Amino acid sequence: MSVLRGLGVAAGLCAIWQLLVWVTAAPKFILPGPLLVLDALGSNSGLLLEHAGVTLAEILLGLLFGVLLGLGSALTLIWFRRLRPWLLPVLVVSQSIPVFALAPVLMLWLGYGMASKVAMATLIIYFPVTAACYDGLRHTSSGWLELARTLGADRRSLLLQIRLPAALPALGSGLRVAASVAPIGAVVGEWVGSSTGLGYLMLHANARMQVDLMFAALLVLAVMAVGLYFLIDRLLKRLMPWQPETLFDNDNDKESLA
Amino acid sequence: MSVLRGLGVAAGLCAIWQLLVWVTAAPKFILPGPLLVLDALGSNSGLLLEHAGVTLAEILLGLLFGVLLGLGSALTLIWFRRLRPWLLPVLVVSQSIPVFALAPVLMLWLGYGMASKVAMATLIIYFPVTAACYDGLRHTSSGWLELARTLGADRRSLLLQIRLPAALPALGSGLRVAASVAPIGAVVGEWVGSSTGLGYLMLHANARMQVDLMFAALLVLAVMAVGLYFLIDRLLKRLMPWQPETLFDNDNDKESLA
Amino acid sequence: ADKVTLLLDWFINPDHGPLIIAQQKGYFAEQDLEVEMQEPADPSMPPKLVAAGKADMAVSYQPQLHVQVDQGLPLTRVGTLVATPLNSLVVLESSGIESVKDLEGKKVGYSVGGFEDTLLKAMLGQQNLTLEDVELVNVNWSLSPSLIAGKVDAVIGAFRNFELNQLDIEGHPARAFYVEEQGVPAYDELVLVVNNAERENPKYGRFMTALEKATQYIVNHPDEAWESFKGYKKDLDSELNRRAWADTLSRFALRPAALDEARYQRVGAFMQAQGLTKTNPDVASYAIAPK
Amino acid sequence: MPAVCIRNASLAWQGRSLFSDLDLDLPAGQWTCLLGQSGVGKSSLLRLLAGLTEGMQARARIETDDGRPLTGRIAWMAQQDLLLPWLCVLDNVLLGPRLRQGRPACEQREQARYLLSQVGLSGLEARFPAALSGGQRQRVALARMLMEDKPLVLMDEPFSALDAVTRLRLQDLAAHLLADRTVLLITHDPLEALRLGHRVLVLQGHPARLTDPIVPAGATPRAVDQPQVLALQGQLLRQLTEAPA
Amino acid sequence: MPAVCIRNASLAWQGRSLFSDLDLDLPAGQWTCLLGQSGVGKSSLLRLLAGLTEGMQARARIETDDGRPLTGRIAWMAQQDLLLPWLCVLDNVLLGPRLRQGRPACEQREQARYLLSQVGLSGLEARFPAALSGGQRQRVALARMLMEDKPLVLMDEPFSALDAVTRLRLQDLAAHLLADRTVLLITHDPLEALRLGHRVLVLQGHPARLTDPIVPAGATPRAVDQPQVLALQGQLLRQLTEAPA
Ligand SMILES: Nc1ncnc2c1ncn2[C@@H]1O[C@H](COP(=O)(O)OP(=O)(O)OP(=O)(O)O)[C@@H](O)[C@H]1O
Ligand SMILES: Nc1ncnc2c1ncn2[C@@H]1O[C@H](COP(=O)(O)OP(=O)(O)OP(=O)(O)O)[C@@H](O)[C@H]1O
Ligand SMILES: [Mg+2]
Ligand SMILES: [Mg+2]
Repeated sequence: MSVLRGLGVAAGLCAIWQLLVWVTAAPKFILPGPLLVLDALGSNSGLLLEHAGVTLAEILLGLLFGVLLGLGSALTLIWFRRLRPWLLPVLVVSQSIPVFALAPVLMLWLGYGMASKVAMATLIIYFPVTAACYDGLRHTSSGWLELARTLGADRRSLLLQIRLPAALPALGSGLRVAASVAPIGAVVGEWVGSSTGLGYLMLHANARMQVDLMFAALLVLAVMAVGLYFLIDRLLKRLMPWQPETLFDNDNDKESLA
Repeated sequence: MSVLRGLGVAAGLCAIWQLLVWVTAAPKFILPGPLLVLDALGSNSGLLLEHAGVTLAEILLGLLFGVLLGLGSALTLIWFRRLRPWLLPVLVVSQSIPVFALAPVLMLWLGYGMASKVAMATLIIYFPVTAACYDGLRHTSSGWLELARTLGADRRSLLLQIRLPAALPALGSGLRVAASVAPIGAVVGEWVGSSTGLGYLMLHANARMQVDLMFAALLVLAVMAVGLYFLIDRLLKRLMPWQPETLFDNDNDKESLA
Repeated sequence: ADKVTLLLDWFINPDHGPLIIAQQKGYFAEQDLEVEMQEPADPSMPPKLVAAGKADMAVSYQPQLHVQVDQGLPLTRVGTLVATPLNSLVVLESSGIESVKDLEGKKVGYSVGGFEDTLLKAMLGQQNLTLEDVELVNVNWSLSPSLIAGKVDAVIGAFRNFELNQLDIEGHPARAFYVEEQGVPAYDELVLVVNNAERENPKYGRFMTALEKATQYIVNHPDEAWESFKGYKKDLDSELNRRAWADTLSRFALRPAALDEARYQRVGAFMQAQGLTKTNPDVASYAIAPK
Repeated sequence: MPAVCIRNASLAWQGRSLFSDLDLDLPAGQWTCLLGQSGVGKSSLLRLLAGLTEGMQARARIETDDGRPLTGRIAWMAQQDLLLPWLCVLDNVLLGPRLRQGRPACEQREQARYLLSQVGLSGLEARFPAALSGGQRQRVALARMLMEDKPLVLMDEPFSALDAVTRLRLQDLAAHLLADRTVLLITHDPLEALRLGHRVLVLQGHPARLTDPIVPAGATPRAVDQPQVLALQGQLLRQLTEAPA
Repeated sequence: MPAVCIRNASLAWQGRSLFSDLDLDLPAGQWTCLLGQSGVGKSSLLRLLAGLTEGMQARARIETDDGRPLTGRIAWMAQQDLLLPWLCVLDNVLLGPRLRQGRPACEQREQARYLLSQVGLSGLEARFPAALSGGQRQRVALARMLMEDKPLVLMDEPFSALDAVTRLRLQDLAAHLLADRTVLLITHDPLEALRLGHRVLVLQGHPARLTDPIVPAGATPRAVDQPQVLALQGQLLRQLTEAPA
């Protein structure tokens, strides 16, 4: 996606936002207009940057651990078929517990520092990644697996060279969802307890009715999330040269049949 | 999955839980043991049931709307290729805003009733569903599409009879993730503002240090989420008879190659 | 120096004045204390963490302390920060609600602290009303906005030194009904609690000494104290905090360590009568005046 | 049944040209068989005719003697079977009616069953494609194409996965059912081409060109042991080997 | 090279039995060609030999004359090409070395390039499979199998998508490269079987049985216009048509 189009979209979104403010006549302590927020962004840029750094670190670490853990779990499920009927329900149950209900427990164990937020982000992306990886890895065409077996592939190369590439599109979907929920984990973690980070800043600003600052923080968070998303999209495109179509690839888009 | 195995898993989880309590020596006001929680569950069953009903309704409605909206958006993206480069970034941006940061705003617009929680649940599952649907619909094998075109398929039947069935596995993944995050949306909505629901109950119990009751509510929520998940799994299995493997199907599992 | 990790109840605000001043002016250091403050966003967490031994001291609320002790948390009050209730029932001046009686049939928003519905019940009881006569809505973090937006007619759980000013700044002057004037026994809004096992630790006595000195400084030099307070952290200097500071000055406990056992017993009895606690134990079991 | 003329066809994949200025005539109601080396561009030419030019750079003037465009008048059987894994064999055969009208009519179901029995798959109607052998899949695809009642029929190696006996039977079946259609059939089997084709062409070279048609005499399907067929087979094989690898 | 005996083989898919008590001998260093009606169970038999019995109910005693098990000594070319879409043509050919040792050695790359040139795909090494024609895909799969240096070779219709000329060339290539191997080749082309096979068998009937082997004389690959081959072709065709459809 070209920079120009990005700017166009951003401008369009701001316009819609402003329109929303006008139409709903929302008071500024509920929904401040984009100008107000941009103003707050400018005058608090140092503060925002500082907190954004912390949150970004939490998100990235959470993503890293979440993806590693998720991939690991998916592999465990794939490899140890016997464990599957026992592990899967555990997974589903663990997912169905709202992570942030456990936040206090996490705080207790990991303290108020960064660790607990990273843990939150990790936990929140763990399930989507696991589910996507597992689904992707499971549906490898059995013909390829059979072929690989006759070619003398061991488990490792079967995984690395057949299952993983075959699952890449599914993993990609999972990763994209993960990238878009990881910020939620970090921010919720910060809400429950911290003295830095954008989540903290938002809550703080909200409590003081500095809604413009809160939305400025939200904006920074959104920008970070979008950046992350596009980065991952790029990465996936690199990894899948045989499948030219990624989310934002329209120039050599193969299908116009629909 | 047999009922027996379900019970086994539940018992195992309780054992792990109890073990965790013992090992970490967590005091009961932070992590109560399973017996305490079951006790609270028993003595507050009426209360829990009442609130659970409200939350369940919110979750189901949220799921319904979220899936419809997500599917609709994915279809729009598939059909109107011209809109894609503009709509996709908007989608990603919209997702990157933590929904519950908007929760207070939603509450103020939609009131403290059920509508705002349904909106939360809807919003929170909107993106995973859209992304999964879009990815699934987009990757239909072009051979099938070409064939269908020569057979004189119109857009509608192309969608309903080729793209949708081909995308079902991907849709299924999306739906499963949706089912597991929808409760989060509803509960956060209830936290931010409500007078009924399990989230409300949890908040209350937490404030009163009735941690056992809070965990009992959590338990009910988890049971609901697991139930939902399995229901959807069943449904998907019904919808995909040609692909016998769903998440919990192990009896006639086709692959043991890995 | 003895380390004290202190968990506040909420973000730093003028309620924490003496703590900040003691830190800023070096009174803690004078007492050979090294105090580290953390700001959580969930007020129910700090007492739990102290009870679990994960922090030394927490800022909590007296009514909550009764509940916590009743639930078996090993906590002891060792000092008071704000010696009067701050909690109040707030309505907009434009609402036409002149007395608690007018609440009948109205919507009341509250932020779940665990205690607000009880306060309201007591206040309504004075007017021969019950909780059935109003509609309670949890609005959590949006007390002022929900009031301004007209989603509720009144809020309980608003702090008189804070929300009143906030609403005024937003151009919606409001009126407060003070809980202690409406049938609720007076209590200490903010208390300092430590783990039972640590209650005899002499460092808490020194802590209160530093706090007392800080309070005296604030009362004697309110403007210099404000300057010092707002210098503690970047974003403290706001119109709201300035106004809240002025309204909080008179509410700090002048003798932080002092314990009015009879008053605690009274509040305990009230809590028990309201069904929030099962027993009303001996005050000495959960509150001391440190030496 | 229309006669179809392709004039000035040129075709390239990702800038690699396969042929340009190619002319091809499909006489009305006749079978034209196309042979040619693997990779020379036969399937691509068929796609061009079927209007499936996605991803390729293709240009051609396609004319019919009745003046109407070809859209909607083509039945295409691809080189891959393209069976839908979520439909049973019967529903795969009924794919055309399903796509066009949702629910196939009763007589269409009858027709599908009949075609399945003709291709030797009676009793397999309810199976999913995953449980079929390679030749069985191809026969389902053939039946699906035969379900379509279109004037122009394009077939890409329709019998390649079948044993000799079944192949002969299905050639007869196709020749019978598509007797009056304008057919373009790609095959690698010279005998098959000579048995079924009114005209047999070879696509060869780079850029690819069409040879002059071989026109066997007599009604199709011909017996393969006719002396004429055997003689023409020699000629055809010579044509096929002529082109440089 | 081992001789392989299959004794008492029985095989069923989802309870539908294909054959039972089937015996098959693969003499050491010889090519055995297998024909039979579509759907009779040829590919399934090959899978049984390759140890790919997932999903089927299969039982058999498989013996080798050197007494060692077959595991790891089989090269299998399936009926579908099974190319990996994410690997370029060269890497697909190198799949075996890649899977076993991660990075193919230099001489293996050379060998792969050589094989690709032998199957007529020079210059296409860097393409992805999606950009290949059907016959080109099959040739890549063939090259991949030829990369494997295994004593027992199982091929399932390896030349079915190739034109007559290329087919002959690749038959020669395979006969040359796999001259001393124990080979089982499935084909639908009687001439191909007679050209390449030391023994030609037909699998037919229900439950399926193997006919007595036809044993053409002379070294392979034979010329197809030998009178012996033509005579045997008649015999073979008779065997093929004998079985009831
Ligand atoms: N995965 C499967 N599940 C169920 N049945 C199967 C499966 N694969 C094959 N069959 C059945 O087993 C029988 C033999 O199949 P097989 O593929 O071995 O046939 P074949 O002799 O190779 O035929 P062709 O010449 O068409 O390739 C067929 O009737 C087929 O329907
Ligand atoms: N999708 C594609 N992208 C790029 N090149 C392609 C694509 N499809 C085919 N080609 C190339 O175009 C040429 C012609 O392909 P085509 O499929 O038409 O051959 P064919 O004559 O049908 O061969 P075969 O007999 O092997 O099926 C081949 O060289 C092939 O590599
Ligand atoms: Mg082709
Ligand atoms: Mg086969």
